[in-house]
Amino acid sequence: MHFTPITPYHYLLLSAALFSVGVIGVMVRRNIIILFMSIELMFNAVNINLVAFAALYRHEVGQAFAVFVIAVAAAEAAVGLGIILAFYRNKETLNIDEMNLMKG
Amino acid sequence: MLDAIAFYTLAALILAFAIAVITARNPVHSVVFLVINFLAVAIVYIVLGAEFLAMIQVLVYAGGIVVLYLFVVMLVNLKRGPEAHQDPRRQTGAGVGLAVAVLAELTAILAYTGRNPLPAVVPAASARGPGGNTEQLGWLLYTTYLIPFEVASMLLLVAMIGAIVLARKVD
Amino acid sequence: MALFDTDELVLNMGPQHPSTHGVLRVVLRLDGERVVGSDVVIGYLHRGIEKLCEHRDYLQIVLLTDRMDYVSAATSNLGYCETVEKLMQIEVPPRARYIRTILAELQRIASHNLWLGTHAMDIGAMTVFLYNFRERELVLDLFEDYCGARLTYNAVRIGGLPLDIPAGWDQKVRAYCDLFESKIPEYEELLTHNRIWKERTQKIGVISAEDAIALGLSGPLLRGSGVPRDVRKDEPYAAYADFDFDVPIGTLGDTYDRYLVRVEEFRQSLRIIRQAIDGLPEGPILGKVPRLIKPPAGETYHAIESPKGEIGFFIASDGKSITPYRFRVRPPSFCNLQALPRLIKGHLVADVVALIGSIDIVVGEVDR
Amino acid sequence: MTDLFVVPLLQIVVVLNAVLVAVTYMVLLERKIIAWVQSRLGPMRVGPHGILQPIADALKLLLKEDITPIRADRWIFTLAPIISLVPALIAFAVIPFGGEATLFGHRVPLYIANVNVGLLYIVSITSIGVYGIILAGYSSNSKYPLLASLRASAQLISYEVAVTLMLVSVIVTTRTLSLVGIVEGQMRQHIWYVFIQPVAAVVLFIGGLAETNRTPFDLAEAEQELTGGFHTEYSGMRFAMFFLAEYANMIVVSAVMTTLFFGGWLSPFPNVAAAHFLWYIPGWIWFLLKTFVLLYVFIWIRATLPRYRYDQLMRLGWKVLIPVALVNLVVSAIVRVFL
Repeated sequence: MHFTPITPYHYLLLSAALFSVGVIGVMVRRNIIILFMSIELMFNAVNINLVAFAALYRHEVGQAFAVFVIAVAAAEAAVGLGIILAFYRNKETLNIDEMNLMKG
Repeated sequence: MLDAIAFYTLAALILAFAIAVITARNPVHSVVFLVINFLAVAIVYIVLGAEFLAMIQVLVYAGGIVVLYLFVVMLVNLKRGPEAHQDPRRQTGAGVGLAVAVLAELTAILAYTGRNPLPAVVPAASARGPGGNTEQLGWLLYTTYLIPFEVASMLLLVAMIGAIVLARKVD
Repeated sequence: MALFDTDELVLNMGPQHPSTHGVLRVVLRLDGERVVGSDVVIGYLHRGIEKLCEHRDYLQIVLLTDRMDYVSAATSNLGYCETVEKLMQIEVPPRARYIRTILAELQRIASHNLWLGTHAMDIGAMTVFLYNFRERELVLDLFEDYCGARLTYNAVRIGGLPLDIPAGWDQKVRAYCDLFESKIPEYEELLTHNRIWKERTQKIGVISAEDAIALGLSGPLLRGSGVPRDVRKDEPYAAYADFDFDVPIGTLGDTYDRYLVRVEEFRQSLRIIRQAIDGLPEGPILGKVPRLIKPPAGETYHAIESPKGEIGFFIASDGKSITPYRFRVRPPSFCNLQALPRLIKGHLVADVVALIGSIDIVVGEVDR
Repeated sequence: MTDLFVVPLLQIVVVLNAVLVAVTYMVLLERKIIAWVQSRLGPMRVGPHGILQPIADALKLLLKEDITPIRADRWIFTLAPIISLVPALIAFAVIPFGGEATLFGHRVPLYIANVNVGLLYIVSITSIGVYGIILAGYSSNSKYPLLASLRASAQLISYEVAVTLMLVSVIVTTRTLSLVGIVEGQMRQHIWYVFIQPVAAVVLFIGGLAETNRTPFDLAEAEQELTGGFHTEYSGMRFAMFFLAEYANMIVVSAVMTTLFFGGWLSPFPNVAAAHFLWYIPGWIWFLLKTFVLLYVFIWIRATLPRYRYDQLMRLGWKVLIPVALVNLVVSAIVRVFL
């Protein structure tokens, strides 16, 4: 059996597909926790991208960026989940469509 | 050939579990799929020669952030069942459309820039000798990117304080 | 723990739970793991002993008292018999009184052994449990030598004792005292200065002296809060008036103080037993008791210090029948258990277990 | 091909089997040692001095009815024990049991993989194991396991930070993340790292106790409080998997401690001429011996200490261990740069 050699493009495509799945998740689901998880998926897509480029150019700068992405994701998760808890405590729901307190 | 098998298996796993994450009815199941997804992504990193990042992915993402998710899911799941799945305001069509658009756009860019073939990905072991690239990554983070690194640490501190303030019960 | 604040959780602890010491049931309302309210549900071991006693003659009742606080049967026997003696004004010969004292104090040690073992086990110190059961076994052996039973002794008779001590028993008791005295430091080494033990027990379940009195607590719980009330000292019965002993009291009234009080009571009990063995008088073991026990009309209440607190018996006799007209027990476990909701409020689930242990209940006595 | 596939495969088979047997005998050993501490005999009936007790236990657990509570989340309920056992077993991949040995003319390394991020690998893999506990608690649909899994999560975030920080200061000393490299470093410097990083050794051991849910940190399975905690609803083989995971984790922690601080497979006193006869004992025996001593300490602690309350564990983690780890890190860094 013959395979074409795996180039960084393959990884970039994988990353694009993963990103799209994340986008679908954000658009379709209304459960705010699932939304956050979809965003994490997109972060991961970005990271695969960065690491693939790092492998392509034989330089660790891509990986350094991925570290920053992970740090930002951690911060996002902490604050986001804090917001979710505060929201849940007030409204007893996780549906994002009911997050309309600031609607004019 | 080994790298091809590895890639296609991992890609299938990653996408399958990503789809499982966004389709699962029970958020706890979503979280479990997310963990498996992250583990598969970590293996991708190893294949790409980023062992340190792979370990950070498992330690921080799978072992830390997702535990937080699980924690919150369990807390808010105590009284109510899983979120109702048939939601009139689901934007399935728009979502899939947008996602397809994103995918098409990215693929187009790839196809456009990728007309000149690139070299195959170098297997992990030969990328940077037996020592791995952890040291180089460290040098990079603490010299060239020292300021962003410090900014990231400030961000984490601020996020920590913010999370504490947000989650605290308002009496 | 702000994250836990979203819901109130009702947790049903017991009646089947490893640390409710039998079939006690505590319904906890939790905020995270913090107890915001609790209901104590009893009655799973209710056998109607008080009512049963009103249909038995006075001698048969001794057997039933065995089955109330089944880990310190001898003190229940003693309390009941002394009440009947008080009602009938029977004089108990000194030898019987001395032996009764020895039995009661041995029983106190055995009961405290069981308490310390299970209490430590509840907090996670497994070894203390087995050490205590090892030493409790020796007491049970002594009782077996004396009356043939190991748990429900039926060891006291109205007016005296059913049996004299067997030959050489006093020597065995002496040897036991020496052995046990050397074992107390083993428990203390494992617990008294152990940081984790202190953190788990100090300032947990504090109850002030006023509150303790108001709640009607007795025994080590009351003394742990700093009230030097001990029936043995205040209203001496059996032969306690003849002996020298101290009443240990605590300062703060927390779980640790109650622990210290009970450990000190080990030593005081040994002191009493030694004095009693040394000064054991010769003479009969049974006083002048009528063939048919039929107390005159009247009622009386008499309390003694059981290992768990003040156990009191109220007996009303109509003077005609050979059964009590009314029989009522003031069980220390039951009265002390009243403090539980108060003690555990605001503490964590882990402390609930420690506090149930620190009250030292026997559900057989709570429910009767 | 032989070196790439056959040898590692054989190593994996040998290590996995050895670990599983070791785990079952750990249980017997623990029961025996605790029994001796408590002046009892322990298991005596199955075989002489209870030697065959692990086999009887395994049989019993296999034959027991495997109950799934009716309202449980069946899928996760089954997955949880697997999640907790697998990380415990794959962590053995990077543990160096010895240097190299000659076997049938082959030079075979006594470790499955020498990964350059070995230490991080162990930390991250074991951090996955906590999912088993949390998911078990969630999926049982029962209150005691739920409380236990909340405790486990709180416990995880309290000690993991301190442990990881402490590992950083250990890495400052070792200058490598590879476990084989760490042992070789101790060989070159002729000193066990426990003498260079004593504070780290103590803190990591405490963290290891918390990691493996052992007394005094067995909050998540406190029998007296939570009636068994996260595995309350488990029975039969699924319960056995949690059990295996706990003991396999104990062995992992002891093995990592041995590697980091006690010279791994090296024989003690390399520079004392009188002790040269110790060299004739193969390295893996030394490794197992040191690991065994640490395991004994685990058991000894279990027999001695009461249990912490979970808020006390968190206080210990945040207010004691993390500051200590930070100070230790700063001191290690200063020593490393200026000395």
